[in-house]
Amino acid sequence: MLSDEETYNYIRAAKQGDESAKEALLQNNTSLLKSIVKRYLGKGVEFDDLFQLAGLGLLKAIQGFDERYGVKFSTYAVPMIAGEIKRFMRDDGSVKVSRAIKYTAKKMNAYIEDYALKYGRPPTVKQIAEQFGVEESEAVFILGSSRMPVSIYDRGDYKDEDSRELLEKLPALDDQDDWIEKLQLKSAIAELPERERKIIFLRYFRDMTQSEVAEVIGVSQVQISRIESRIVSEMKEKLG
Amino acid sequence: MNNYMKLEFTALSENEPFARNAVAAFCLALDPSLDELSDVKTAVSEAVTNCIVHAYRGMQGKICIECETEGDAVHIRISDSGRGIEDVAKALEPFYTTSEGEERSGMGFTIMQTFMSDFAVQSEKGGGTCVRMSKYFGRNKSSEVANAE
Amino acid sequence: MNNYMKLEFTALSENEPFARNAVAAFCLALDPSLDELSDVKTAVSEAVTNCIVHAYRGMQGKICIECETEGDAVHIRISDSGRGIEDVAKALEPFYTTSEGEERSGMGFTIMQTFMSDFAVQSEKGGGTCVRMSKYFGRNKSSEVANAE
Amino acid sequence: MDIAVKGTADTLYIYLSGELDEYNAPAVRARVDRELDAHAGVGQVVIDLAEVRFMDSTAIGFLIGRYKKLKRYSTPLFVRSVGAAADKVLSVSGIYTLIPKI
Ligand SMILES: Nc1ncnc2c1ncn2[C@@H]1O[C@H](COP(=O)(O)OP(=O)(O)OP(=O)(O)O)[C@@H](O)[C@H]1O
Ligand SMILES: Nc1ncnc2c1ncn2[C@@H]1O[C@H](COP(=O)(O)OP(=O)(O)OP(=O)(O)O)[C@@H](O)[C@H]1O
Ligand SMILES: [Mg+2]
Ligand SMILES: [Mg+2]
Repeated sequence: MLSDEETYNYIRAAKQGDESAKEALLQNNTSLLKSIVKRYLGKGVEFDDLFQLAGLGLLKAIQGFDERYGVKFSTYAVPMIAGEIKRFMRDDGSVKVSRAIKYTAKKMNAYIEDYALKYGRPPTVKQIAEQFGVEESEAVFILGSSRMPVSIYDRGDYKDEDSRELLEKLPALDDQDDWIEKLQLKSAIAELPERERKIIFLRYFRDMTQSEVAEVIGVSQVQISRIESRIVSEMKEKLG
Repeated sequence: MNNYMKLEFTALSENEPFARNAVAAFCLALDPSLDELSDVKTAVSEAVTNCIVHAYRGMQGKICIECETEGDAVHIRISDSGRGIEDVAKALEPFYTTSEGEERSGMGFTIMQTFMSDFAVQSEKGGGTCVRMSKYFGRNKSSEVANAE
Repeated sequence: MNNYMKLEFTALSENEPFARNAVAAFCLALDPSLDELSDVKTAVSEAVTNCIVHAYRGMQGKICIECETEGDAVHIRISDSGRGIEDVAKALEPFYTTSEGEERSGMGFTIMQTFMSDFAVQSEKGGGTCVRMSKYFGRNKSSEVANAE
Repeated sequence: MDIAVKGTADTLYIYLSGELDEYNAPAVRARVDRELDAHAGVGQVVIDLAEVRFMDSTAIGFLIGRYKKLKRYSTPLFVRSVGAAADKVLSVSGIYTLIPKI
């Protein structure tokens, strides 16, 4: 590795247009270039191409560096080199993440739908991640990102401003609906045969585990699990 | 080896999507299906929303989520140090809610129970609330139903 | 109001992407650009990798990440209770590494410093390590570089 | 969370997209209510959930709230294009008996 003084000498010469000084700086900073390139591998760009870009970044750093900054050349060069790579890997890094995520999420959801239509089941997270060249955890955060501000746009031109007044004159709502709602599930449970009602009651109102319920009822945990699944889906059907 | 994570954050509703996605991302190592992941996210969302809405009621506070993997299961513990629940049995009933006026339906706990494999709540008035839930991945429920029939 | 989160997890390399993406998700509220967020992810990844590789060297341990927002900034604190660093000044030098044989280049700290707006390390031999970093979003760094040219 | 509306003299369609949770609910509620008021007197209202990627019990509260609001004017409310995840949440609550799926 070059000493700081040697580096500065080469930089001065390189700025004057000394090609051999540039060459020497490139040669002596290979490990710097490699160590940055290493961090961008596996994202669809070949090592050689990344290395070339990194070299370009280094040359820019040589042009821009001034000893008076009071920092080491390598410290100054790292963001320039990384910047060169990043610029290549993305069209516009200044785009807001919120916008990019919204776009990607839309494409991911379309992919999930197409896949499910074709294969009868949704893809795995791994498949989604591979398809879009992101990490699995990144895919989860992209798919589940809802920080987008609320927006509204009109799909039609139907407007009826006059009726608003009428609305305000109508009587207030009574609370009748509340128990219509509550009744629904309660009556669904009440209709169950006794053993099933008991299972649901113990599981859902006494928060027992399936094994605990199994002990009370006197069957295996697996049976409880099966019975429970069936009741739940039957009730869903009834209520739906 | 079991994997473990603990996530603590300010009780703000804007953190709710972050929290459920973080739990989902933590579960990835168990190779969940999208459906299973969506179940976990829904249940976590219910529990976290309850902490924000009921435990702290707009006051400052922290929510803590602990997750641990064990075999093909993830165990999740979501706790607050808010006002606590006076009558837990009642709170677990479908449609029971103490916030009638706020368009709450009282279905949060029922959803957690239905969507997760195991579920339990511990709470005391004034002593905070702790919800424990587990999800066993890769055990296809619908095929079990088919077998049972 | 400042937002806050604390994430603690087992020092396993499989948790590294999870941790970095969780921090990124937490930062979303500050409306970062792709470049800014990628800088934060890279820096977090370097710090977490250091905890796994150097602080615990394959032994069991916990890593803790705290994040706090303040205006357009996020402050991040990544700490371990591993072996600590004997000579911090030396560790900060570009290309300094204690793991020559393992294809480490000794550029981790330099990357953290150059990718983040503020950076500091605190460590003591045997006493764990704590890296503090801040990123100010929406202040264009490349224009600073351009001005410097 | 995005909201779009399409009105005909007979039916008001409200398209929700994104995530219907506690974080998004207040804004969505305000926007949708504004549209319901603006289109008062319409024959029926259909909320389209095709683009809703996530919902929890907050959505049940939201839908029942809109149902009640419309009930005052005897305007029936329907939901349609309910995705699998949303369907699970809505079925558990038995909400379809009040707000049928079309
Ligand atoms: N973390 C908590 N702290 C204090 N009280 C709670 C907590 N979680 C639930 N509760 C109480 O239990 C009741 C039932 O909770 P549940 O989530 O089932 O319904 P909800 O939150 O009222 O309505 P929904 O979840 O449908 O919006 C709540 O109304 C509240 O009184
Ligand atoms: N959390 C830590 N605990 C103990 N020692 C550390 C820690 N972080 C860094 N170090 C020490 O500081 C040195 C420099 O760290 P740095 O991240 O810059 O380089 P590296 O990790 O060796 O290589 P690279 O990051 O390029 O793979 C390390 O080699 C190690 O000795
Ligand atoms: Mg609730
Ligand atoms: Mg390192």
